[in-house]
Amino acid sequence: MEVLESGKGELFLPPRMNEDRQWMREKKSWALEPKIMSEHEAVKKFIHEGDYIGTELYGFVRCPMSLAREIVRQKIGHLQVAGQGIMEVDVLIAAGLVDKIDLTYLGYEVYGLSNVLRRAAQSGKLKINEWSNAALAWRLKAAALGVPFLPVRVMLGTDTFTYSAAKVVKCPFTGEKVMLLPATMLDAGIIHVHRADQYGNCQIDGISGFAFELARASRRLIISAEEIISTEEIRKYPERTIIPWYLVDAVVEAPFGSHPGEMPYYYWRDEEHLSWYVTASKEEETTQEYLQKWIWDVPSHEEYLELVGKETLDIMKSKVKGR
Amino acid sequence: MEVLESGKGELFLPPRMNEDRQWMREKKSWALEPKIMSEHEAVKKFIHEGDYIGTELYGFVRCPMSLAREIVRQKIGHLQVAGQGIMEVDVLIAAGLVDKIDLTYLGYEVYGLSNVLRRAAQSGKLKINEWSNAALAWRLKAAALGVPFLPVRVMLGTDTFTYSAAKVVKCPFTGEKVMLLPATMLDAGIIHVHRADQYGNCQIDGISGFAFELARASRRLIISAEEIISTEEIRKYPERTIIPWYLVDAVVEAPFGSHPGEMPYYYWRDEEHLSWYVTASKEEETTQEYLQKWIWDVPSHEEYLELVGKETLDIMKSKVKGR
Amino acid sequence: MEYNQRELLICIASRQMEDRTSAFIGTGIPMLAASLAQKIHAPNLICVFEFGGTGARLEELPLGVGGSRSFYKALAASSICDVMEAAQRGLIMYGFVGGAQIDPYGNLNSTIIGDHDKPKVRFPGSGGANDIGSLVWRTIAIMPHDSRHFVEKVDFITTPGYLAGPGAREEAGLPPGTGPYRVVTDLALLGFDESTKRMTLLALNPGVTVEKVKENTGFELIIPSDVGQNEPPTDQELQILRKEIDPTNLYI
Amino acid sequence: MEYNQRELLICIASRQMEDRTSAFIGTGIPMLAASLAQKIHAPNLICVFEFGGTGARLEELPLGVGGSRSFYKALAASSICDVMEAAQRGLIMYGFVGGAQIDPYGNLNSTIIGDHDKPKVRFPGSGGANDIGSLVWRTIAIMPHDSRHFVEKVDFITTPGYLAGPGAREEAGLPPGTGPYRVVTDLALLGFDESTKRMTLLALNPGVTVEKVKENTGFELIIPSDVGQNEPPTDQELQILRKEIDPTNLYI
Repeated sequence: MEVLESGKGELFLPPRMNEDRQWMREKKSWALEPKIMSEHEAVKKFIHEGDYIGTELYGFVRCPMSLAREIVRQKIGHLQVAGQGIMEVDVLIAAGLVDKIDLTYLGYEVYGLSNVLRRAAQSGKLKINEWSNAALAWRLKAAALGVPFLPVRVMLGTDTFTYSAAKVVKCPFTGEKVMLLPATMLDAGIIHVHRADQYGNCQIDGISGFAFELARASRRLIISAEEIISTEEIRKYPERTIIPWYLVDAVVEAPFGSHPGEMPYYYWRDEEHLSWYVTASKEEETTQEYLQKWIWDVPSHEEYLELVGKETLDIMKSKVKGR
Repeated sequence: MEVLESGKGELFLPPRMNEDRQWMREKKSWALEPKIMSEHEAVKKFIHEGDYIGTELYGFVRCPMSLAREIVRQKIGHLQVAGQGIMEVDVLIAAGLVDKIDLTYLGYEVYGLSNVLRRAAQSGKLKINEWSNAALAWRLKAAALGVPFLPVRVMLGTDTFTYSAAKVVKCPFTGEKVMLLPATMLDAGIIHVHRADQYGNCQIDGISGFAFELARASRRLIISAEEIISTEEIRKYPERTIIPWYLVDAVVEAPFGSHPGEMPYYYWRDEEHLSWYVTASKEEETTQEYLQKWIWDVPSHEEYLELVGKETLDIMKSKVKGR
Repeated sequence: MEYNQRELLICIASRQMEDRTSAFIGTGIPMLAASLAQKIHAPNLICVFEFGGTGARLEELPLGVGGSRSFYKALAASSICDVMEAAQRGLIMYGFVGGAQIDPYGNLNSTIIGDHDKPKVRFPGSGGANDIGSLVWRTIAIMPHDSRHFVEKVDFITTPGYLAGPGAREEAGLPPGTGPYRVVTDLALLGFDESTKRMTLLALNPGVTVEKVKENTGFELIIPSDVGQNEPPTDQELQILRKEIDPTNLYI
Repeated sequence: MEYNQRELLICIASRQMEDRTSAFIGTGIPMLAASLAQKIHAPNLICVFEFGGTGARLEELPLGVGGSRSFYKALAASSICDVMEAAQRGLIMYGFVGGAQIDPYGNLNSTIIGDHDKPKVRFPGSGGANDIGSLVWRTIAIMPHDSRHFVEKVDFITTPGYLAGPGAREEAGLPPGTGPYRVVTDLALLGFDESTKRMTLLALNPGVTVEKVKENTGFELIIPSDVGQNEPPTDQELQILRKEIDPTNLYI
């Protein structure tokens, strides 16, 4: 099973299974201890300059926006990011905090391209490796499995592969070419969920995106949750625990944590706010004005929500569809 | 990434990704069409002589025992089996229907060893490859991913590996040895669930064992369910659909389908019946008497339940614990 | 009935899909096309969204591939890995792709123009496009038709078409039997020649000439002798599209 | 208080486990040992069952590793892959193993005696044992102590101990830092010598002599100068075991 071809991208974060195992042994506790803290404390403690981080799901949907804003607020720089993103990765780049990105897609969906990415990439300042959506999710899955790589059948034959850090080998069972994706065990992951208990047992309603994989592919894991629920409720439906407590380092209570994005079954997205951001992001100056007004001038998520206004939030709640 | 070592077991079912893809394209329909049928019809249609089959979970717990009995009833022979099993695989071997087995564990847990396996193995008639529990589940997972193998860190250095069909290679990213497990895309899988709709959308309560993987690693899939529920109920909780309809070929309504095993939250296991089986299985003759009485002399699952008796079943129901 | 170009694109795209199959759906035109197909000729065409929504009731148009509408009253709401793995197993028949450039073999660029490390123009990147182009049986590209988009050689192959031509996908390790199926544009419907794998004109949109298509294609297109004509949207198509699928004119 | 051999085994096994960690639990003695540890010195020791149950309330003893009691009011009820992958990532500290044979390096046989393809005796096979022996940080073997079970060379290495000795696990590709930790028997508590990785006598059960252990071990055991004594079960241990953990005498 010789390596036939290697992508020429630098592997920002090589698989390091044995070091990761050691980390899990030393740093993760199975004790049932309360982990609730403010987003300020959680980010300060668990996200460090130069970290390789990942966020889930994406800027418009069940996204840890309040945590992403807190990273911007604390200006934690030289980050490397696993980037399937919309607004959450966009604000990090806009604030000048990202050096390298394992990118699959950064854009605003129906609103078009990301001008923030465009400026950063075209200036040559942002180092970019290319991947597909599934490839990034599968790289996290490999880490979640505790193995150095996962064989897949995408990216083959394309420049997306050439500018990645994947490898093509011949399968020793079938003789066919397969793509090997290196595992990505993040330094830190941030995930927003519907409900968590004080220890970090998490429930998600609707699609789970890549929360399962990202939680298991993070050395440090910060959870923000719309609601904190009792552990008795968790124990009643143990099959609903998609992220168990022993993976979690911090739990932040963050109602409307996905704003201006939506939270399925809880609230609808704030189109008006999104269009402000999309418009602002067109120019560097107005982008910085947006960051100033909505992040740097607002010391916490609670005050951010005050700035958004209860009336707006109530409308978002009223617009959401049930089951 | 050269192959450093190969297990000397014959690969009973080599990965055949492209043929499997073709099968999925031609034989699987996304149409919402009713698939409810009797276990007789389902097994007749979808399990064939010589098939490589798999069952989930295992003989004492949420196991498709009614379907396993139906295979015995129809005497579908020369089977190859992915064997993590207790009573469900035991009865197939006892009935002389199994030629080859990818085995991880066959025993009766607290009741001790399987005398059925012992007789079959010691006679040299049953061809056995060795695997670990996780390895068999991961082989199904590889198939579920649609890839020819999965790298793992078990079985290394042992005779379990020597008598398997796995391969050891050097990881091209870390330089370390990893075990490659070949994917197992079954000819047919059988799974027992708590609830399914008429199209085959399935819900499971509690642990899901390896149902997710086995469902996705089966060319043909028969579901038996304690209850048939409406599709509206499925649509209300779409995150609970662990097996979606397009994977399913047949849905069999089978209350107490796991008997004499338990069904979490629904009914407790029938210890008395289990001890009859364990005792009977000690000798070849009494084993055959058991099969005669409880399978061949009983034309259907309904009549099997009648033979067990409503009183016994009610006791099993009353003994189960809630959430 | 009168119609606009977008409605025409949607109708033509929708006619390409068969019943009892599945389609990977992105937001916008593909979703409207799939909805229309469901209501006209393919009631059992199932929409799959890449973050896990499968078989949703698309009563309101999803605004994103992971939004709540993509799994509203769905039959399953799973995960990106689950649906991508279903595609990898060969279960997804159709997928929609697009980009800034397409070449004669249906290769698509949605990554960069110019040098990768300091590009002239940066686009969003692959997203799910490379996965769809690699794994589904038939991709349908929806493109504006001009020589800036239809080029001899793309700056960057984000999503595989037939790569360098016949046999190239298989040689690269991509699953056999997959590849570009149709290209739907504002001028025409295009397919791919069985033996050369090069783009072929299949049918002209109403009022469009072969000459106009050629002028707006930056490479040599195969023009068969029997070029067809795309029927304009029928009244039934337009009515369903306007009244049932996009009554608030979000996309049309 | 009086006690039987099984109670002694359970108590000694339970004392080996630390708090705030996790243990892969099989039915029988390991489960009782873990329950006892939870109630005495390790309240935050979490039981993980290989089919997905994690952190259950073990009010009634599970009869199997996938049964409903293994996830009764659990914190999570996932799947075999999920928990095995947690172990592969290094999250599970302890795991219990057993078998028909054990050798000086802690290698275990639970597969066959004789020739593999036509064995003299067939046992159940690996089950989760190989996974546990490969992936958890510390395995604890529970064995009957006699020269039929303690052999110079096992007929078949089902579950890896230290294989051929120092460095052999790492050379085979198994995760560094893992391996056999303790062997609990009806005669003694055994460990493994740091440098040779061979089995070492750590402590004698009440009333057992070094000579008796040697006689019942089919290979040369390292006997250090400071062999300890296992304390008999305390009254507290026995009371909790009998009244709270196994009040119906299912296992003890």
